[in-house]
Amino acid sequence: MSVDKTIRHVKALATGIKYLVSSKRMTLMYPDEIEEFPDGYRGMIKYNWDTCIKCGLCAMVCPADAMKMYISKEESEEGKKPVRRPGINYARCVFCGFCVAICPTNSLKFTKVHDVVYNTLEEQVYPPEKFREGVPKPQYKKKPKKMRAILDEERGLRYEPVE
Amino acid sequence: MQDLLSFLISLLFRPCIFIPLIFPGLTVIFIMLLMIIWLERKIAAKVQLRYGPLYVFKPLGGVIQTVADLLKDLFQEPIIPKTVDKIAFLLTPIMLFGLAYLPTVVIPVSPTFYAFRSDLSLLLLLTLTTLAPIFTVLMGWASNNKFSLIGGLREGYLVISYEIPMFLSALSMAVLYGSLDLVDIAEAQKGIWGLFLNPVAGISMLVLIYMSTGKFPFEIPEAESEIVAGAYTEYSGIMYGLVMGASYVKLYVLSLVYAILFLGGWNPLPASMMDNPLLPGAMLFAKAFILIAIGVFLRAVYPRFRIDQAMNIGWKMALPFSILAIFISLGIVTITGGM
Amino acid sequence: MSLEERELEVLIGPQHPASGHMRMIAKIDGDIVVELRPNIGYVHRSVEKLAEAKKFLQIIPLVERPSLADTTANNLAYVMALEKLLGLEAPPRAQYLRTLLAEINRIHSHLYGLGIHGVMIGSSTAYMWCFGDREPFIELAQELTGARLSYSYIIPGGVRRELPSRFTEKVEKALRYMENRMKDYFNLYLNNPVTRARLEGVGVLSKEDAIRLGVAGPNLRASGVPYDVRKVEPYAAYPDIDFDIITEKVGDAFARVMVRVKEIQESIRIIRQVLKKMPEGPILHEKYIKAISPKMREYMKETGEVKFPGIFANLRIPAGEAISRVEGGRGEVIFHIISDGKMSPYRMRMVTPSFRNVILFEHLNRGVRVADIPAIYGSLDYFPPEADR
Amino acid sequence: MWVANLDKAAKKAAAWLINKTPIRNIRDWGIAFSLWPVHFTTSCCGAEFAAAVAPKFDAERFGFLPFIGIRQCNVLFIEGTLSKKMGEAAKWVYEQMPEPKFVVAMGACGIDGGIFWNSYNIVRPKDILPVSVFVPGCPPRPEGIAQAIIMLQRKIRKGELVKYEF
Amino acid sequence: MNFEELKSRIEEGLRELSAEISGKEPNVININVSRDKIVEVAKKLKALGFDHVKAVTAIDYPNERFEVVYIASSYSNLDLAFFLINLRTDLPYNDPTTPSLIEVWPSAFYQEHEEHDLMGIVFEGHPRMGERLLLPESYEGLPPLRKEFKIKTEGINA
Repeated sequence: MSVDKTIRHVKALATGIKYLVSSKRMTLMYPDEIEEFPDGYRGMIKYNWDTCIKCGLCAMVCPADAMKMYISKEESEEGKKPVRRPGINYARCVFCGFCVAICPTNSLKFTKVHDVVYNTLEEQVYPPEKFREGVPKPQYKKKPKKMRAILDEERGLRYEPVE
Repeated sequence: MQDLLSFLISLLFRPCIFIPLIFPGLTVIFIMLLMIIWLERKIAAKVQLRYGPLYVFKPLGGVIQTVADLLKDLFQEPIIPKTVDKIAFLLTPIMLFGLAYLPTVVIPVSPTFYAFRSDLSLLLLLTLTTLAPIFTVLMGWASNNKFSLIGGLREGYLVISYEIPMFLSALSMAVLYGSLDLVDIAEAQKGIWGLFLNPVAGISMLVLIYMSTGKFPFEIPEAESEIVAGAYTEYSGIMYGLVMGASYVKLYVLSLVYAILFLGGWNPLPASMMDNPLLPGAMLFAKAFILIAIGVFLRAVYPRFRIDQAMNIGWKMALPFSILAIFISLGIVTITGGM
Repeated sequence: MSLEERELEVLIGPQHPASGHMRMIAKIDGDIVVELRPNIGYVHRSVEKLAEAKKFLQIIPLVERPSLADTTANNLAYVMALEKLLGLEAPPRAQYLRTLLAEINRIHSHLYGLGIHGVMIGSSTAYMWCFGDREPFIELAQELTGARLSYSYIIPGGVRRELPSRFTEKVEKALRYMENRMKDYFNLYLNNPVTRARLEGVGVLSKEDAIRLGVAGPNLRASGVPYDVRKVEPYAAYPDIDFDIITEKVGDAFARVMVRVKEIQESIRIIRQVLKKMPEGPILHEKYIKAISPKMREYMKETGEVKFPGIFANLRIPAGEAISRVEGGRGEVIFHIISDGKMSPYRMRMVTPSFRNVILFEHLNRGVRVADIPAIYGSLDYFPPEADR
Repeated sequence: MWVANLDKAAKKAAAWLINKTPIRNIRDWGIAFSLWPVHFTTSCCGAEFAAAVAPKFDAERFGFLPFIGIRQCNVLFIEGTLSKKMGEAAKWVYEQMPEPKFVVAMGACGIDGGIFWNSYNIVRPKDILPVSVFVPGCPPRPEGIAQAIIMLQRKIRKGELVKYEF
Repeated sequence: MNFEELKSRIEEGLRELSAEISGKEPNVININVSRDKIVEVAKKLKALGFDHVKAVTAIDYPNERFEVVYIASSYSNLDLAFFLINLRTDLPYNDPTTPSLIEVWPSAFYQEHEEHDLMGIVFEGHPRMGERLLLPESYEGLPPLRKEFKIKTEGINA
């Protein structure tokens, strides 16, 4: 075994020990702390019923056919052309945000919710009436602390509570 | 009633029962297993900038994670594939665990507390530890799975490359102390530890212990990214728990042996404390535990060697070094006229 | 015993800790691999066919999905092909923002590759470190674009979002962190004698073979071919930027790893230059800005977020043919788009670097040991969904 | 004949014992905190799955340890699109896993095909496997995976998923 | 080397092979050739320094023809690397066979195999014709990239 190799073995072990004794953890304690995303984060989508002009651009631009125009039951009258409003299917949504970007009246908005899970396929479809009620709330055991990720020269990422 | 109870307790503290059942036997092995697997994950996690098991019992850092894993293993369906050789398949995990555990009966806890003392106890111990790999090879064959087969064969190849130098390194200490009795060897290290007298043997033995128990960088027979889990691929449930535990038990036993051969066993304790086996035992255990902890820490530092490289290390480095170690021992014996 | 009887056929994957989403059929003789055939197609999702049924803008998220860890390259290459057909060029600031994202993406894509390679030769720490250190860069990209991996940031004529406030400082911090960490990477992993023993001299690809087999990306440069699309056919802001093409001579697994490591350092240099030289101006082509309603233009100014003009929903591309290429993290991405003037492409051919590197599995894994298969696989930074598309 | 009956009786007794309250609670607690997913990446969501076990999100805190062999694992994560070729493999992997076992479908593609819903080469995981938790997103954030683990743990401890029948 | 220079050099090299050469600024040169001449043209191009194939595109014009495009370029000569040679050949619709170019350009190996798998074009001389690459072994029916192969679409209304 050459001297050079021995030195490199020692260096590797020393680096390992250095990290074993230092406390440079990067972990976000997820269910107790949640990350507050920067503005413009593309999470689940909020729908404003009143400002929507039912143009259908969002459904047209949706790459995954997740956004669809549903017949709005309260507004449609019999015999007349049905009124259609957008609804979303999170089972297909790819969170590209094209629908939000194209909406001419800003009736669709991003929220920062992105950690919802479902038990069944059906509850992931949000027709307009359900879409209006807002985004689903993720389940937490107790109220989590909101943290903001701060880039750090020494530790890469650290987290600071948001007031 | 009272008499019976005290009789039972006194029975329990008899060496021939205490040693196989309590320390270094089953009870301590069990606690050690639960601790060491958790510790392995925690140490790796710490080096890797994260926490490791935690939420299972948060106040103590998830220390009972292994208990949960054990429960899961216990209640998991033990699958016996149709194509396996049933008897060999079922027998091998038990044999593996049993043979890994068996050498503990030979290990003395203090100069006066041992289950078994013989002039040849070191030889007996080394022989018993070499038996386990045979069952790993058998396991690879019985599983009737290509990855298992390769894993078994790798173990087979490795055994012959680490066993001989390990024997030689261990025996060099026997040469040094002029005895094959573990109690004598430990007692002889009252002054200087074996490691400092013959560092060549000490270092090569340490490397070979990690090699024989499949610790990094020698985790070759069960190299997960190459051959899934090697010989253990087909095992599920509690049978997998057994085979996984066996390699840790082997590490534990070899670490105890190493502590006795090179780290002075229960020394340095004053002679007055030797009457009660508790303190010497704790001393021995602490030394072994440090060795185990180093072994599991290596996971965080090293990738794994290829089998030919490991065999090269066995044959081209460890073997010459261990032969050199014997000569060093002989030299010391010649100069000092026996320890 | 005849040779055939000695050979053992081992199926590695698709459920295997180191196979990823593919199967490798290896014929082994003892510990030596006689022949290895990749069996791909496990992640074939028909991107090329789906593109013919989707509108031009809808294809942007579609082409990103195959190479999820390196989405910007695909996004940029596709949009560049569209822009060639449309005959327009994005404004300079948008070009710089594209470059910025591409380089941030290159860093975390390379870290992804290094991490996967680490775990393939058994170093779980290398994996965890690389994946941990991806996070600051993902955090940056998320702040710039709004998503962790699938950015869909580049659109015809520009980009979707203005630089966030105080972004330069944050980038500088992440870059310094990465530079500091590199020393520990070398100490613990790259200079580790075990790593060296596993990688040096393994899977050597000669320069001639690399050229003959049409290999792409870092794997090509590791064999000593100084080919980089960023220099050969500069796009985005690369013409104004000073950087070197990283090459290694040996062409073994370790050289491929070192090319990635050095490219990370080079990307750090590029990012610093990009942020320094970032010009002022609009981030979307004026033709599209004009098509947006005045109210939304106000909103765009306030938030820095680009609203799409209504014509984007049914964007028509003039008939014609365009080929675009981009140097992504894993190598050269090529889009060959044939448009017949309708709302969807007539034919879209997407050639990803991983698909061009599949051929290396057969070529490099001859006569090596079983344990070298993951070492070689990892060093190629091969991402099966990208190859299968 | 006798042996067969004995066999059956023993199995019944075992089932009764395992399903008895204290044992059952301990059992469910153990399983809930020892979820070992199979190393089976079906598609590109594997990138985020890998990020979920990496330092920032560290799923190992929940006792979630990606493990090597199929025989030792109890969770199958469908990480994204399931192509037809991979679908066969997924079914096969699921059959090889020991009971009790759970399936989580991850990503829009794993639920309803996502952006690839009309591809000719995909299958929907819920058509071939008993999926118990769906994680939307493309790809889901690692937090989503953590939520899925928590949901799975909650379901297991409620006794909804683990059933021993002989 | 500039565009015109390269174009004239290629024209010179391929004079006897009745290839139609046209250019598209700044860096694309189209060479149309019949399928019986394609191997020779490829050999000539390789001799000129175009040493690898970046992409093989097959295009389906229903009931009319198939077109196979080899996009070749150079790694060994970095002056040429800027240029992309599109070597094109038309195949009749009822007989989509063409000689394989893997002898000249081994880099086309998997690309040709893929076009065979998904478009149903037969490359004569390729050792893996008839095997599947991306599609499952059990796949039967029309090659999916053909225009006749329709996939489901949904409108914007639910």
